[in-house]
Order: sequence, then structure tokens, then C-alpha cells
Amino acid sequence: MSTVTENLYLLTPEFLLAALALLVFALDLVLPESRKTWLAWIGMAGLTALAIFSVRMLAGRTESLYGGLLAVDQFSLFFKVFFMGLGVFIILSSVDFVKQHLSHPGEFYGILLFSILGMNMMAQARELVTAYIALELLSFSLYVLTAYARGNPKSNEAALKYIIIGAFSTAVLLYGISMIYSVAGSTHFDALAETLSSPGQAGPVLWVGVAFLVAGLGFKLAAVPFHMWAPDVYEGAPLPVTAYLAIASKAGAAALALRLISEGLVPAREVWPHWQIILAALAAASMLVGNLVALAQRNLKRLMAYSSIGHVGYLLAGMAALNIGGGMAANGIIFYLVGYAATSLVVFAALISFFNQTGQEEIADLAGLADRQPLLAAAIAIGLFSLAGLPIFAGFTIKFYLFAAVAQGGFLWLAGLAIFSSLISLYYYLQVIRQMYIQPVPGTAPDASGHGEEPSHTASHGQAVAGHASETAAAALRTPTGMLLAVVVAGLVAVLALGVYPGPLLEAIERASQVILPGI
Amino acid sequence: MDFFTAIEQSALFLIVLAPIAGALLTMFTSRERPQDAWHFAILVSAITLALSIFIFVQYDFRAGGYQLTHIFRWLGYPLDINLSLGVDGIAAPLVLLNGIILFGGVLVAQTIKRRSRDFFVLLLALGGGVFGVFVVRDLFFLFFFYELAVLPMYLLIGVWGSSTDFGTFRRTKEYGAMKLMLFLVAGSVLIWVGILALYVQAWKAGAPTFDMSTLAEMAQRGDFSEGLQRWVFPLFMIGFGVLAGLWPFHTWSPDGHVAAPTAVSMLHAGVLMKLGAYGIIRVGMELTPAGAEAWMPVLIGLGTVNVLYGAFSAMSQGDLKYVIGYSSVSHMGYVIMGIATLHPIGVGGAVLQMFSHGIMTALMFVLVGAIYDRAHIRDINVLNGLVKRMGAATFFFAIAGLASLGLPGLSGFVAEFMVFTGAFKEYLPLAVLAVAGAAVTAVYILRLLARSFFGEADPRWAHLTDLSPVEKGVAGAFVLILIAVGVWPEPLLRVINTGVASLLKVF
Amino acid sequence: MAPLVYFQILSAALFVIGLYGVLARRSAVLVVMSIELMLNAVNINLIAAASHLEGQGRFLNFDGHIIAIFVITIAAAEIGLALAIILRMYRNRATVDVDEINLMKW
Amino acid sequence: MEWAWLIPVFSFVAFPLIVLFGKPLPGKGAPIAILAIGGGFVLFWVALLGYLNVVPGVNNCFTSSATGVFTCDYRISWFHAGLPGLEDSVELAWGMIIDPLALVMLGMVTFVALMVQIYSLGYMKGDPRFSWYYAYHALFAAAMLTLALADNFLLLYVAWELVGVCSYLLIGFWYERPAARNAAKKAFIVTRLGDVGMLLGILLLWREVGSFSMLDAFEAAHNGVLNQGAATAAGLLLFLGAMGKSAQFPFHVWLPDAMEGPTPVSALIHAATMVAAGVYLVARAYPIFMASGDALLVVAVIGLITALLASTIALASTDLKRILAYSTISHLGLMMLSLGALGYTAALFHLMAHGFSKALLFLGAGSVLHSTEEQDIRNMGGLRKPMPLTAFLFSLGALSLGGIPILAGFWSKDEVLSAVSHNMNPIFIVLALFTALLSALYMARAMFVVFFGPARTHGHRHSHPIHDAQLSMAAPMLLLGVLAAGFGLISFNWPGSYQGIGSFLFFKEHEGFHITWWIAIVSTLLALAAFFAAYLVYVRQRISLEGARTAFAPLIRVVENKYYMDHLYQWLVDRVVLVASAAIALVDRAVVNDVGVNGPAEVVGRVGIAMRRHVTGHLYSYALVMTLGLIGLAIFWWLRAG
Repeated sequence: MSTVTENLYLLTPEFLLAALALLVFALDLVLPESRKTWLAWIGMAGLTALAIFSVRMLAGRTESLYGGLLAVDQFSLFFKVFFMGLGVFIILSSVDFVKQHLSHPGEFYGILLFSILGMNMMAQARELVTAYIALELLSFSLYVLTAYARGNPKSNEAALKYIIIGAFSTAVLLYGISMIYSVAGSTHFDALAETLSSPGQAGPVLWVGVAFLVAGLGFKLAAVPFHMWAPDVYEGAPLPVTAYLAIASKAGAAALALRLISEGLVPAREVWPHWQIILAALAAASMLVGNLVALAQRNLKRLMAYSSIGHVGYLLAGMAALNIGGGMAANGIIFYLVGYAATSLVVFAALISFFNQTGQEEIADLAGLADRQPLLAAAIAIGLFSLAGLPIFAGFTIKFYLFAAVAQGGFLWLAGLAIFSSLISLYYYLQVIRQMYIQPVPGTAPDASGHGEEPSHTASHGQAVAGHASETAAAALRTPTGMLLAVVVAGLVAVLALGVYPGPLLEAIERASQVILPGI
Repeated sequence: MDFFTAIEQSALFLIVLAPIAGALLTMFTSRERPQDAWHFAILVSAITLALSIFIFVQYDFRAGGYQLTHIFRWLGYPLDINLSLGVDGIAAPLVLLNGIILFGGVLVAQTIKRRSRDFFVLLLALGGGVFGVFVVRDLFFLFFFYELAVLPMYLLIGVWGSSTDFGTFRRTKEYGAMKLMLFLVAGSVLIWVGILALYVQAWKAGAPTFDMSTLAEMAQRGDFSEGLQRWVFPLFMIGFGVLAGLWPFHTWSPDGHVAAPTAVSMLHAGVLMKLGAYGIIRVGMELTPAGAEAWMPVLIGLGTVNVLYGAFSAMSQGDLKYVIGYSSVSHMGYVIMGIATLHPIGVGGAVLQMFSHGIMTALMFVLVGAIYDRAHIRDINVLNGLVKRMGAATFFFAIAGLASLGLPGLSGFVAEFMVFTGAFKEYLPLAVLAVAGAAVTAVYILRLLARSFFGEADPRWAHLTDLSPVEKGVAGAFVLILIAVGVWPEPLLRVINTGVASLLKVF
Repeated sequence: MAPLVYFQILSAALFVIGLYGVLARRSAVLVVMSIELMLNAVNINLIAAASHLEGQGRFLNFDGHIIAIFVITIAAAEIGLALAIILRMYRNRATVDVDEINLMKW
Repeated sequence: MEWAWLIPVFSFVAFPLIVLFGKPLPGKGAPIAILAIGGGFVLFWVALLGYLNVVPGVNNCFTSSATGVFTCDYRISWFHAGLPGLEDSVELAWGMIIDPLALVMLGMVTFVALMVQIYSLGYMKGDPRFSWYYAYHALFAAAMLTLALADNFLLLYVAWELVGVCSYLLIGFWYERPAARNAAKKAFIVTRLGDVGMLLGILLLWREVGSFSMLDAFEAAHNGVLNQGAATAAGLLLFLGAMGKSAQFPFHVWLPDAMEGPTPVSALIHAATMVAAGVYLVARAYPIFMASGDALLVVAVIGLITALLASTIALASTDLKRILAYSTISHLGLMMLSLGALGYTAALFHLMAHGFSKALLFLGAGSVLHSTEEQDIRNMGGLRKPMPLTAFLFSLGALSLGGIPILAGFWSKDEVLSAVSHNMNPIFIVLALFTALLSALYMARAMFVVFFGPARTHGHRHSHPIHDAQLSMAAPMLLLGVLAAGFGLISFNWPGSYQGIGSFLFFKEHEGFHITWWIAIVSTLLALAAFFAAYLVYVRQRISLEGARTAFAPLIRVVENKYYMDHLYQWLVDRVVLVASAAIALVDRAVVNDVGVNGPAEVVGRVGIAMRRHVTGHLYSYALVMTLGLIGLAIFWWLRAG
């Protein structure tokens, strides 16, 4: 086989994915309105098949394609499977939503599939322009998806803000790339590392270039101070898209950043400590800003946005701790991404189910949810506890691993700060849980029979009756539909499994991170 | 391998697994018949009680050290986290304590009618977490179970608790639950940092691990420099101290009690606060001995403040639960003091005090809960003459009160006496203050007894019924334990002495 | 041949002008156009760098030019998408003034 | 004799039996208690005979060099504090000392307790908590006997606290009465203040000696291991405990209030046995006091002050039981004084004589109360007629304690005064004699007013006729009366081998019977004069006290107000302790909680609210912040790389 055909062969999954997306678009034209759901099933089946196929085809292979533009290795394989798996669950949780709230379902799924293709490419890009193009594929899809609720001015506004700030940051990123190119003469990650560490070439132009690059990635990750679009976009986007943004696009950007930093910055040993400080500073700012501002939120999606900014802070802390021979931090980041994805999936699926039935998305709307729909309440509560980093859920294990890696990488103070901001985050997660479990169902509030909040007291002594919300038929909600239920249950299983038995996953992660940062 | 050896080898694993698995299974009991959940929880907690007794009895105090050990590989290099189990002479009595209190707590939780299924799920999970902390030998899992024990508290208090208006201020259950949770997790922030610091140090020493035995060896070998230990130990001291009610980080505890339902208060004061003290011993003293040595004068000072401050605060409280809550703060002060003496008798006394106070305070909460269930009030200025209607409750409360003020013949005395003894040897002036604190305890306990239980019968309380048979049984059993330990503490002490002796070897 | 730095200064100036536009303009359309300016700054930089590298003998595969073409293409697509969204915005809210586009904040 | 431990155990076993099964049984469990203490009394004789016949060197018996007394010590392990074998670990034992001191206490406690329990059958008849009453009694007897037997300080402390609790329970037995509740609380807390000192003393001894065993401590005190400073400190701390229990100034305030309990309880616990425990403790720990010297002086001074103070108040009191209570305090003071004056044997002799006499007086008073339901002597009078037996026995007790010769109190008091005159500054003997005079005066007053003066029925609120004691009450009184009258006999050197009490109960060396004639004569004269004067005042009413009353009005007010000691305590509690506690509670809520806890939470929340404003909702500000971030990065690089 010639190199070209070999290269093409190795990209088979990507081609197939693109084909799948196109197929969905095509079928959208022919399928009648009532059968559009088929497209979702086709997408999911395709993704599942592709994931399996990729594993079978690529397991154990480490190849560099097109002169180092792309890497088909365990790292990218891991992320490919991860992204496609996520895609399945995101589609699964959006079907009902799309049916109820959005038009043009076919395109929705098609675009979603393209965005996954973008992420797959991001995970295997080893060159800046390739990465940029992949990033743009993802971003374009997200801009469209954000704007998908056409009649909703919030969706519209979110998309506008997203695309303008996105384009702005793209310009910044590209400007950075151009400066790097002008010094290094190449846009390969490894060339970047070489140039950075050769004293003659490294100068203000290169540094500013890398700084701009970092800013561009920071935007994608929504790291402070490049985070401000996130709350608006999360709030305005249709709920499944918000979920997708929070879970998948973040993971995609993180995968890209991880490879870029590992291959492009870490090997430049002389300057890497400076970058570590920058990353640590970004991490600290993200954790604090995200978690502190989240305290003041009332909208669930916005809350999740700020919370995700906080989580990005943790990821960045992990990136700051990357080191040659320090694969633990890379493991930690990947592990964190997976655990965070599983957890967020549970929360978002439950929220989608709630939204589908009530059309509400304020925190206060959740009041009494534990009485109205215990399963949803339990799922959200478990998800939030997990996000706050409490055992026996994934959140605890991933945080412990990541922070241990951060500490081990020499940033004990940063780990401490991360743990502290987890404490802050616990407060607002608990506020949500409080709404669901302690507050009464709205409308059934305090009455004479001792239901609801404590009755007013007149005596100087204490007397109270436990809050009790009656389960009236009007207030009760249905259990989630089969698809959302499946997502919730699968997510819960994953959250618990990662919480108590992460061993097998960590082995896979180690294989992946070995590629970008060999040796521990 | 016969059944017995099989149990023996897996007893520690089972005792952690049983409540957690029980919690999961409880979820599948019928929603329509809440009693099912209760019955199932009784079954589970009875199993854990049996296991805890088995573990305690099985512990060979002559041999000492860690026993019933077992290791489940979990994560390899570079974390080296393993579910490593084992109890020593300090943990074994506490396992027993938790077994007893969990069982008692589940029994008296019969009165929980609303969402009882969820309640037992959380309660069992809490119990499982506590067992976990007592039996693991791995820092990660210790922390894991520690947090697991904390987590359910929020909902247990928030959902099933009660809000109270005290006239000048209010204490809602939300406030109590939130404060408790944030305090405890804030404490765990410090613990976590401390754990990571040790791990990093172990890494630098070439053997990254979370295994506590290995870390303890490294500490003894001098792999953890004194400077490191000096700043890591206070993290553990304050982090775990929060849970132990260490002044000035104690305010979550009384407020938590005021809001919590009975069974939760029992576990909260009975075992959860002991986790804190246990953590200081197990993690702080074992892994950072030099730091412990340097900081103990501070700790014992704080412990003394705890004793006196708690006692004086309790004296002017009007709410039964506040009185007991502050009294717990005061009593935990003895535990802290005992630990801080670093003297075999003092530390042994502290461990015994954990056991004794656990039973005693659980007993008090059973009774206060029973009174509250019936009278819907806990104000000692309003309650009076309860003895007429609730003779059994009064009898049991009087014994608990007497145990609390350190009456000889009841368990509290032996423990406090040992703490005093140890403190007397090491920190004479503070010991004098602590002994005086014991007299203050008498003041508020007797005042409480005189006001609420004895005195003229008030027609308002004429409708109250005495304890139910279940409550009587639980309270009676607790009283028997108090007396048994008070009269013959040797079975507990010989186990504790072994553990304390090997703990203090490094000092 | 003029030194690279001249082009870089030109490009930086262009970039900053674009940046100023983004910050100062209140019409979404003009903001998009300002972004276009920034992207053009990128292109100048790329092409200048490519020829500079050629002068140094480190020029391979027309990298800079190719990148510039990619940038132009993708930027065009981006602008198209942005304008579509702005159009939708205009239909929904009858305004493209970014001052008024703040339903969501804090 | 090694079975002597059964003496308390009988009663210990009786306690739960009565609690659990008492009610349905015939006699509601009282027979169990009485049988138990009766068995104890029998065993006491067995133990006494065993002690007298045992040969040195066997059965753990030896002559202690510290006390010079033939001592038997039996112990079994109780618990180990610290791993056995390690340095600093200590073994605590259930152990008993059998020596004359213990035997004397055993005998007196078992006897008086038996008497009082029998008496109570009649006195407490029909009480709704009859079973509980006997249960407490059984527990008390058990604890008191343990106290007497204990061979180590910890066990002593255990028993010490248990008797305190029983006292608390029995004082507050009629808890429906607020006065009883408060008195019980007060008794417990005040004695506990002293106990703090005692526990500290015990711990101090452990620190110095390394053991809780009394014999070890005594040995150390004897051979100087325990230096004089430590011995003084330990002795004074132990004495604090003794002061609390024995109601010595300034801890005496609880005892008069304790009269709220049933009268038989007052007789047993607050006259004969428990309050004597303080005296017993000092006597028991005598080697330590001896090693100190200074401590003994303190004991003497406190004893004297207490004796004086209490006897003056007794004179001004109008409540029959309180008169007796102050008398008790006064006599306990005398015993302390005696101990301080090296009158070891005298103190214990007086302890017994006083115990029997005072128990008799209380039982007599109980009989009066039972019959008249009246406690104020101003409402009594002429009761000699309706209750002759009670009158006779009460008078016997009063005369005995008043110091009328040949009755028990005379001999013992004489021994005390004699010891004081020999070993102390003359001022002591003068004041002690004055106390003796006062003691005779108030005894005479009580006796004459209640039984002999004119009958005063206007205060009598009851319809049923006043009757004399029934058999179950009379019999114990009679037996005690015999002892009150004749107990003095044991102090003499009788023909044969018996060399008087001093040859049995002594410290270091035998003390023969001796009498200091001038003291005997002076004290007798004083007593007679006092009785005569009281007779004139209260029976014949020849002398009116009105003149004196007006002349000394301010002084009398001070005395009637008990020297304002109660006020002082009340003030301390209300204005110091409770205020401090309220302040701490307030600080806890307002400062520690609201500022220290809620404050930071509030601040964090506000920071969040303030910070969220940076997301303005305007596109350009988003871009601006990103730009600033970029500039920040660039500046960082500039600083870093430049």
C-alpha cells in the first residue's frame, strides 16, 4: 500500500462518519415529517457501529499521517470512541426535545454528527492549521445548533454572541498561528516545541504567538478571562445543545489542548515553567470566578455554565501540572473529562426531561421535585453531588486523581485552591438539591395540615413540623421517557462505576496518555 | 475453608459492604408500604451489628496490631490505592460502637413516616461510610468513606429535620443542614490537601502510595521532614477537628442537632463526631508524628476550651437539643484533650470516651427525640414534670445525664478519669481546668433534670405517652452498656490499650 | 526585500484596528466586518512570513500560502454564518445593535 | 474476712432487684433491702471477729509501717489504664482494706442503715415511690460500705460519688416540691465542687506516687517519697472533697437544705454516715496529712470555724430539722478540729457517738414530723404528753450531744476537747468550749421547746390525733437510744484484755483512755448551765429573751440569715456563673456563629453577586475582557522573558 492509500485507510472512520452525516442530511430530504426520528436512530446506530469499528481497526496502532499532520494513535482512538459514545447519548437525550421544541430535526442530527467529526479530528491533529480547521468544523456546527430554536430570541442572541466572540477568538488564534509560523516556519506541534527551546529563535513574536494561541484555546474551553460568552450561550442554547457544549465540545477542546501542550509546550523544558504559571493562573481564575459567580445564579443552565467554567479551572490545573514523565496529570485530565461527562450527562438528561414536561429551567422551578418525580430528583442530586466531588460517585474519584496529579506536579497550592473552590461549588449544588428535596411543591406551600415549610411560630419556643409536600396529581410529573431514562440510568451506572471501580478505564486512559507524554 | 474462616477473612469488607449494599437494596422496597423499608433496614443493621460484635470479639488484644486484614487491589502505580482493611485496638471498639448505634438508630427511626425509604437508604449509607473510615488502612479510602459519611447528612437533616424559632433567632433545617455540610466539607478540604501533601512527599521519597501503613513507616524513617509535618499536621488537626467539634469550629454541631431528626442526631453525635477524633489519631498522629508532637500543646489548649466553653454554653441553653449539642462539644473536648496528651492513659481514655460518649449521647437523643415526637417541643423552660407521664424516659435520661456528668459506675467516668490522668501528667494546669469543667457539667445536667423531668406535672403534658417498647428496648440496652462499661471497662480497655500502645510507640 | 518586521507591523496595525472595531462598533454587522479585518491581518502575516522564510531557505510546501487560503475560505464561511444569524436576529428583534442584545447577562 | 466484700455487694445486688421486681413483691421490695443490709450487718461481725483473730503474715495481713495498724488488704484487678507492662500504665483494682477504721465504719453504717431502713417501713408507708425509696437506700448502703472498704483512692472516689448521687436522689425524693428539687441540686453541685478538689488530689498523688493504692501512697508519705509540699497539696485537695461531703465551711450550705428529704434519710445520710465520710477520708488519709503538717492545721482551723458558725446558726434556727442539721455541721467541725489536733481516736469516737445520737435525734424528729406534719418548733410544744417515748428518746439524744455526762456524747466530746487542749493553741480550746456550750444550748432549746414547753396547737393543721411512734419506728429508735446512752462505755479500759477504743482504733500508737479533768468539769458545768438556762427560758419561761433580742438585733439578723452565705452563693451563681454562661452562649451565637461562620459565607455570597456583574451581557465587553486577558498574557511574558 502506498503512503497515500495507507493514510486514507487509517482515516476510514472519519470518512464513514462524514458519510453518515451526509446520509442523515440526504434522508432528511426524503423522510416524511413523522418519521424524522429515524434519523436519530440511524445516527446513533452509525455512531455505535463506528465506535466499535474504530476500536477493532485501530486498537494498538500508532501512526502519523501526512507528514505529521494527523496522528492515528491510542490517544486519538480513545477520544474518538469517547466522542462518538457521547454523541450517541446526546442524540438519545435530544430526540424528545427536538420533537417537541425544534424544527428541522434531520439537519440537527446531521450537524451534530459533523461536529463529532470535528472533535475526532481535533483529537488527532498534530498541526495547528489542521487543528484550526477541525476546531472550526466543531464551532460552526455549534453556532448553528445554538441558534436552532429559531423562534426563541434567547437562542438567537446566544448564537450571535457565540459566533461573534467565536470569530473574534478565531482571529486571535489565527494571528497567533501566523506569528508562530513566521518564526518556526512550520505549524507542527513538535516544531513549536523545538523553536521554543532554541534560544536564537524564541523571541517576543513567538511568545506572543503562543500566548494568542493559548487565548484562542482558552476561549474554546471557556477559561477565565475568555469565558464570558459561556453563560449566555449555555442559557440561550436549546437544552440538549447546552449539554453538548458543556460535555462534548469542552472535551474536544481539552483533547486538542492536551495534545498541543504535551507535544508543543512541555518538551520546551526551559520555557515550560513559565507556561505552567500562566496555566496555573488561568486555572485559579477560572475556578474562583466560575464557582463564585455560580453562587449568584438562578437559571439552571446558567448555573451549569458557571459551574463548567469552574470545572475548566480544574482541567487547566491539570494541564499546568503536565510534565515530561509526568503522565499522571494527563491521565487525570482525561479521567476527569470522562467522569465529568458521565456526571453532566445525568444532570442534563434529567433537566431535559424536566424541561420537556414543564418548559421550566429556573432553579426555583425544581421546588419539590423529589415529591413530584423522585427519580429525576435523585438523578440530579446524584449528579450534583458527583460534580461537587463527593463519593461514591465519579466526581470524587476523578477529582481525587486529578488533584493528586496536580499536587504531584508541584502545584500543591493549586490543588488546595481547587479543593477549596469545590467547597464553594458544593454550596450552590446544595441550593439546587435543597429546592428539590426540602422546598415544597409550589402551590402546595404552607397550609394548615402542616405540609410545606414550617408553619409560622408565635411562641418563643421552637415548634416545627417537617416540611411535607403532598403529591397532588397536578404537581406530579411523569417518569422520563424511555430514551432519557436510558441516558439517566446509563449515566448513573457510569457515575457509580467510575466512583468505585475506575481501574479498567484508567488502564485505557494510561494507554492513551502514554502516546502524548511517554513514560511516567 | 469453612464458613467461619470465610466470615473472618471478609468481616471487615462485609461490614462496609453490608450497609451500602443494604442502602441500594432498600431503594427497591415498596413505596406503598413504608414499613418494609424499616424492616429491611433493621435486618441490615442487625447484620452489621452482628458483624461488628464479631469483629470486636475476634480482635486478639494479646497479639495487637492490625487484624482481620485484607487487601483488594484497586489502582496501581502511580497512585497505589488499595482497599486495604484492618482494625487495631483503637478501631475495633469504634466499629462496635457504630454497629450498636446504627442498629439503635434504625430501630427508633420507626417514627419516620414520610419518604421513609429514602431515609433508610441515606441512613445506611451514612453507617457504611462510618464503618469504612474505621476499618480502612488507605488514605484515599479513608477520605472516601469519610466524605461518604458526611454526604447523606445534608438530606437527612434537610428533609426530615425540623426548623425552630427561638424568638430572637431562627434555626431552619436548611440552615442547619447547609452549615453542617459546608463545615464538614470545609474540614475535608484541609484533610484532602494534607493527604495530597503526604502523597507528594511519598512520591519524592520514591514510593508514591496512599497506603497508611507504608506512609507511617516512611514517617518513622524520616522521609517526611519535620518542617513538612509541622504544617501538614494542623491541616489534619483542624480538618478532622471540625468533625470532632473542635472549638472554634464547633457551631455546626449544636445547630445540626437542633435541626436533625432523632436517628440522625444519634449517629451525628454518636459516631460522626468520633470520626473526627479518630482521624486525628489515625491520620494526624500516625502519619505526621513529629507534627503532632509539635502541635499537641495547641490542641490540648483548644480541647480545654472545648470542655469549658461547651459546658458553659450548655448551661444557658433553653432547648434540650442545644443542651445536649453543646454538651457533646464539651465532651468531645475531653476526647481531644486525651488525644493531645500523647500519654497512654490519656489517649486510651480518649478512645474510651469516644465509645462512652457515643452511647450516652445517642441515648439522650433517643429520649429527646421521643419527647419531641410527643410534645412537639424541646424547650426546657416549658417542659416540666415529665416524670409523671414519661417515667421510663425520665429514668433513662437521668442515667444518661449522670453518665454525662461523669458519675462513677457509668462509662463516662472511667474515660474521663483516664483523660484527666493523662492530662495531669502532661499538662497539669489544663487538667485542673478540665476537672473543673466536669463540675460545670453537673450544673447544667441537674438543672435540666430538675426543670424538665422533675417538678410539678403540667396539665399541658398530660397527654404524653411513655416510651414505646422499641424505644424502651433501645434505651435500656444503651443504659446497660453504659453501666457495663462503667463497672467493668476492662474488655474494652484491654483492646484499646493495645492499640494505643502501638500508636504511641513513635512518640 | 523589505524586512519581515514591516509587514508584521502592518499586520499588527490592521489587527488592532479590527480589534478596535470589535470593541467600539455597536452594529453587529460592523463588528463582523472588523473581525474580517483581523483575519486579513492574519493573512498578511502569513504571506509575509512565507516569503520571508523562502528567503531563508526554510520554505516548504507553500505552507503559509495554503494556510492563508484556508483562512480566507473558512473566514468567508464564518462571515456567512454570522450574517445569517444577524439576519435572524433582525427578524426576531428588529435590531442588530449589540447594546440592545443583552437579554442574557450576569 | 476475705468475704467482707460481700457486705456492700448484698446491697448492690438488692438495688436492681428492687428497681426491676420490687413493686409487685410483698413489701414492695423493702424486705430485700433490709435483708441485704441485715446480711451486711451480720457479715460485719464475722469480719470483725476474723480481723481480731487473724495472725500477721497470712491472708494479706500485715502491720503497716505508715499507720502502725494491723491491716488486711485484698484486691482483684478492675481495669488497666495503659497497656500492662508499659511505663506509666496503671492497674486499678477492686480492693478493700480491713483495718479498725474500716471496721468501725462498717459497723456503724450497717447498723444505722439497718435501723433507718426498718424505721422507714413505718415512716414511708403509703408513699407512691416506696420501692424506689428502698432501692436508693440499698444503693446508698452499698456505696457507703464500699467507701469504707476501698483500698484505693479511685474506688473510694467512685463510692464517694455514688453516695453523693444517692444523697441527691433521696434529698430530691419528693421532687414535686420545688424546695426538694433545688435542695437536691444544690447538695450535689456543692459537694461536687469539693469533689473536683478531691479528684485533683487523687491525681496529684498518682502523679507523685505512681499508684492509686492508698497503701502505696501512705508508704510514700511515710518514707518521704512524697515530699512535704506535695503532701500538703494533696492533703488539702483531698480535704476539699472532705469539706464538701462533711459540709465544712464554706461548703456547709447544702446540708441544711438537704433536710427537704425524708427524715430517715436525714438521719442516715445527712447525720450519721455520708456526711461523716469527709471525716473518714481525712482519717483514712492521715499519713498524708501527717506528712504535711500544714494541712492538718488547715483541717483544724476549718473545723473550728465550721463548728462555731454552725452552732450559732443552730441557735437561731426555728426549723427542727435544720437545728439538727446545723448541729450536725457543728459536730462534724468538731471532728475535723479533733483530727487537726491529732485527736485521731477522739475524732472517730466522736464520729460514732455523734452518729448514733444524731440518728436517734433525727428519727425522733421524724417521729414528731410524721405525727404532727410540722417542722417549725415555734408551732410545737408539750409533745411530751402525746408522744412520751419519742420525747424520752429525743431527750436522750439531745442530752448526749449536749454533753451531759455518762451519755455517749459526753465522753467523745471530752476526748476531742482534751486532744485540742493538748495539741493546739489555747485559743482553740477556748473556742471549742464555747462551741460546746452553744451545742448544749441549742440542743436544750430544741428539746424543751418541742417536748416540754407549753403546748401550742394553733399551728397544728391536722385533724387526726398526735400519736407516738409505731413499733417499726420505735424499735430502731430504742436500739439507737441504747447506744446513745451507753456507747461511751467502749472508751474505757475494762478489766481484761480490752484496753479501750484507743487500743483498737488508733494512729501509729495505742491510746489509752484518758480524761483531762479540768476540761471534763468545765464542759460538764457549761452543759448543765446551758440546759438549766434553757429550761428557765423555754419551759418555765422565767426569763424573757426579748431584751437580748432587741439588744443584739443586728447580730441576730446576721445569724438568722446564716451569715449571708446562701446569699453569697446565690449571688455567685446568678451574677457570675449564669451571667458568664449566658455571655458565652451569646458570644457563641452572635460572634462565633453569626460573625465567624455566617460572616465569611455572607461575604463569599456577596462576592459572587458582585462578581457576576462583570458578565454584562454586552458583546463588546466580552471582547474587551478577552483583550485584557491577552494583554495580561503579553505583559506576563514581557516581564518574565525580558
